[in-house]
Amino acid sequence: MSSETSALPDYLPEVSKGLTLMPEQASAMAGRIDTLYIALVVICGLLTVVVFALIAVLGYRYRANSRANRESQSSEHTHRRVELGVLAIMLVIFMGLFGWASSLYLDMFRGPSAAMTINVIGKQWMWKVQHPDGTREINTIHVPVDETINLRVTSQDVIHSFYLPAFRLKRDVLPGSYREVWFTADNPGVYRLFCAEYCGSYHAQMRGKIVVMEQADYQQWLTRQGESEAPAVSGAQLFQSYGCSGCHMGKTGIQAPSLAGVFGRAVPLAGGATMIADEAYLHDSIVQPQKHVVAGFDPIMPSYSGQISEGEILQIIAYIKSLEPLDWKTNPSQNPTQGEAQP
Amino acid sequence: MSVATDPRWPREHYLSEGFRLRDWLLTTDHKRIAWLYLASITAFFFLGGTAALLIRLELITPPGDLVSADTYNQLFSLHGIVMVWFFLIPSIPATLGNFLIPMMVGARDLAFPRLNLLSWYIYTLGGLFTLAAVIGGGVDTGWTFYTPYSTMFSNSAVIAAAAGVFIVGFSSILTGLNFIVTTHKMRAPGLSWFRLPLFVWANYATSLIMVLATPVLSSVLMLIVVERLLGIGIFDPALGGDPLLFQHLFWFYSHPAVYIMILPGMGVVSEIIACFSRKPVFGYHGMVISIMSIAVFGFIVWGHHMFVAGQSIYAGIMFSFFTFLVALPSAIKTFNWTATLYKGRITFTAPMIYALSFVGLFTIGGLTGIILASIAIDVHVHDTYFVTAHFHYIMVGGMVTGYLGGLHFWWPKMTGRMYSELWSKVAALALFIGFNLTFFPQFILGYLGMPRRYHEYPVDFQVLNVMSSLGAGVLAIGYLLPLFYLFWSLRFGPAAGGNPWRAKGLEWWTDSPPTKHNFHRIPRVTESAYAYDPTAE
Amino acid sequence: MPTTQPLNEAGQVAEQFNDIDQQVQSNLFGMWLFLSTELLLFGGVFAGFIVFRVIHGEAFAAAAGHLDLMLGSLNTALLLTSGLTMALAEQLVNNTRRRATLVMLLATIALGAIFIGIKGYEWYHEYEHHLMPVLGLPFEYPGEHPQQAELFFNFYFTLTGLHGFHMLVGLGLLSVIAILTWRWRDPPRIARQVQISGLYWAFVDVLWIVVFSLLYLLRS
Amino acid sequence: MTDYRLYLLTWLALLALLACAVAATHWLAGWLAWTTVALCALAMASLVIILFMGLRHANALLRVFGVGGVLWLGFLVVLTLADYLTR
Repeated sequence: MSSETSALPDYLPEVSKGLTLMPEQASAMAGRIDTLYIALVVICGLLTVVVFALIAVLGYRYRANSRANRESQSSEHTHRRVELGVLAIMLVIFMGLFGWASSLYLDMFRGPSAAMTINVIGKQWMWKVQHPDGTREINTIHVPVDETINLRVTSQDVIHSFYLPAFRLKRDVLPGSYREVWFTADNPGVYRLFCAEYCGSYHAQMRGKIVVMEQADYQQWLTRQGESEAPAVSGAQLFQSYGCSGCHMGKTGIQAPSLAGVFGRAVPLAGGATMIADEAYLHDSIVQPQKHVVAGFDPIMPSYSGQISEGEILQIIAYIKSLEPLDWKTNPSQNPTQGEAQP
Repeated sequence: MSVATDPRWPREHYLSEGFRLRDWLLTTDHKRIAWLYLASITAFFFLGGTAALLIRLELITPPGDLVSADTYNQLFSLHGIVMVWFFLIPSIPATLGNFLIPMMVGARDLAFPRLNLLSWYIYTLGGLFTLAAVIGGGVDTGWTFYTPYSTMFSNSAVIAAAAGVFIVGFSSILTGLNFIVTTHKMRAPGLSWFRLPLFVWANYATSLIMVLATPVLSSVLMLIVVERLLGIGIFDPALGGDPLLFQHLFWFYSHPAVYIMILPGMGVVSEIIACFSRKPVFGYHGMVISIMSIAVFGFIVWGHHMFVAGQSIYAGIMFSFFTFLVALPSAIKTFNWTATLYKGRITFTAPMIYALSFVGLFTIGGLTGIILASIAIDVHVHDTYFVTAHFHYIMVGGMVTGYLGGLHFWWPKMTGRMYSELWSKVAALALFIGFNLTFFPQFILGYLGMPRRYHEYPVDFQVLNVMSSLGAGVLAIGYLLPLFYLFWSLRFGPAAGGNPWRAKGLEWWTDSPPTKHNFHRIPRVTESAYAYDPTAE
Repeated sequence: MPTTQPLNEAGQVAEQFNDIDQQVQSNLFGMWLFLSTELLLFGGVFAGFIVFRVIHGEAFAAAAGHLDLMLGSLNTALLLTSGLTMALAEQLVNNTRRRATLVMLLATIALGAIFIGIKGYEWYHEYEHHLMPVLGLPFEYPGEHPQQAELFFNFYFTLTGLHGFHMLVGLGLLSVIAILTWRWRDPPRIARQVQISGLYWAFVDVLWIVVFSLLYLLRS
Repeated sequence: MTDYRLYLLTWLALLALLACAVAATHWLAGWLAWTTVALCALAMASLVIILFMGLRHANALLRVFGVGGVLWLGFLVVLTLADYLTR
């Protein structure tokens, strides 16, 4: 990306100039966060006013040349009692806020089950987006309104942070691991996407938008974009072109574990432990094959680290997820690329 | 007026001990070393401040049109690195602390005077490394040096910058060590722990943090340098390393470091408010307990910098809980300062205005810290200008204001001269107004979602950014003014005499400027700190 | 500190102190404080190692198996012995036995030097077996999990390197002390210096015990 | 002085503990080996600190700061691990 200094990139949503105090809300969670925020602002504002007022009033009343009564100064003992009183009040307020904020936080992380999962990859300095049906976008995410959307975010280089202010949602994106983010947009419109974690020269240009559409519009948009392949389909092609099929489908005679139906199952490992084959496991097995070797197999698989992009890994994982347990065993001649696309 | 004939001007004092350069550069007198530090941190402060002004100038307009993106990134990195490690961390301890702690405990010098001088040289060496990094390409990692950006993507000036910070870390370790030993071993007869001024307590607590936290920063910076230089990395995700481990180790130092910065300011403010209210500090014991518990509990809250970084949600909630707890002693302290005014006899001198500004700004900074500790909200405002505003309220609104207040309060003691009463009040007010104008709009910006470290931004954020930049101009005046009238006072200020504020505390028992060994006779302490009487006079 | 009493009469007191006792106590306290910072300096790396030892348990255990336990144990024994000789030197100098002190100091230095030598041999050995991922040298790990093993060896070289650096500083310090002992001016002062540097030396021992246990011994 | 003999005994104990720890890695496995190694390391470190470094003669202040350093290291390790173990 070039450092355009004259004009801002055109993918930014339209905004009004002028002074605003609160950001727009576009999800149910945004409303709940704002309620807590306003409560906090009121409490903190009151406490600040109390402190400033005390300073002003006491400063005026007990100014050096005033005749205010200064007799009967309080004792250490009184001080301690007053302090304990203040401590108790603050403790109650703070613990209340802690409980409120924490339960909200848990709700933000443990979302309802999602209608669809969209893959998002951050790299210097853009957001690459892959929809479940294979549609790809850069710096823009189209989603339907009122549906729970799950985003699987990762990074290809440094730490980025996926930030949707209108949804009050932010998650740091680390290389080498997947993060799940969910939201339910409840208001059609165009909202901002920022990178919030400093990531190098053009950090400030790593922006995009999220377009929330009515269901019908979304379907229309999808069909217009429909030409491109589903990730599972392109994943199947990658599976062949990277030579994975050679060993994992038993064509070359090298023994490698079958991957059909492996997703979500417990896999016995060489050390005697077992692991659930989730996305992280599959990702690791591609870039760090020696990390978790399946019991009964030699650790001979080469690492694909550096040769394969995070986007391609996601497609291969989508393909592996799409495989039925019997896809290969019953009919090895069948073309595996016909594996069903993920719903 | 000629001070030579003024009876309040001592015939012999530490400033008259020798005027050659080597008398300064090879001195082991804690008072002269304090001046060495004062000169160096002032230079660094204005260096960092210039970077800040350029940042604010850039942000007047939404597009990045004043400087290039890379220059902007180097500017805020320079601002952060210089301000945090070369100004805020040493500021009060190395200048006022160095000058006053031996006098406040009634000693002739710190326990290890040569170590004290050495730590200034280490500081200077570290500063040179960092400046070399700036000249040799500029560092663009931000002051946090987050991996893998710093280890694998940024330019190699990172090595020099990290080495500079590594080196300056040892300076603060040695200073802290010196203060702790001095406070433990060198108190004057009769000066029990609970008769110590809160300034000494605050610096003692600060020193504990310096000694216990700084080495972890050293080790993590060493790991960065080793990763860049030798290629043996432990943060590289491709090897199964974890960039988050860096953040854990980094914040294990850098969160307590916030308390290194603010605790001495709290100590200064306690001295000033007590003196100009002519009253003992409200709840002395409570203040001591608060200081010490901030120092200890400050060590177990670092995870609140990583709420959205990908640490486990349970660890996040645990760190949020501890963060709420560590806010309690700060709340007590704020309350106690305010309560000290009650039934006092208050004069609004410049130091007092600074101190009361500190209390106000620290309150706002602290309470917005509560908003940030509320973990669900932090998800939204983390890495936005809300955080920027919050920590500037603590570090600039709190710490720098406290530092300037202390400098004005003890300036007569350090130099033996008084400064302009009028101009100092103007400066203090300019600082309060300019500061709020600069940083209050940033809270709103942050909640609106403007991320930190942005070289350009959407147009609807402009109004608030312009307000902020205007405030920065006022603030700059507030910082430049003291430079002029304090310098002026060095030559033309009237002699102050031993105790111009009629303050309590051992440092006021001796001449201004003090003699080489501080006291003509080691004092014997018979009363508690702050034995002021508001009913008198 | 029962050993300081006989020293009082001869020692010089620095100007900031009231008496020699205050000075001795302050120096001692300062050294202990410095040692706690040393602990935390290593502590950052220890913490990192422990985290990865937990999350990559198997790989790290296997990688530890590629270190030479025999040489490591021998080195530990040497260092413990040098701790003994240093402690004896402290006792002897307090009893103003110059020659014996000197012998013990030299023994300590010799043991430390042998330690460094063996450590160097180990490093060379690892270099020959391509287990030294420094400066882009080839890393050819014969077992499973080569990436995590590389991480382990990164820790290994960082920790042993950092410890080795402390050993070298200690050896330099002891050499100076040995020369001072050989000259034998102001024995009470020398006694204090031996005590302070003895603290440092013993602490480097302690750090090695932790380094050795973490790196060499957790191999299952 | 009897300290000479005490130091010799300490040294012998240290070597015995070292042998014990090395033996544990040979003959034991899993948690048993881990605990043995940890306990031996702890014992060795304590012996060196208490006897060779003279903590037994030291006043309360030194002991507090000696323990403090270890405690702070504990904060660092335990709270960092708390994150990794609950992810």
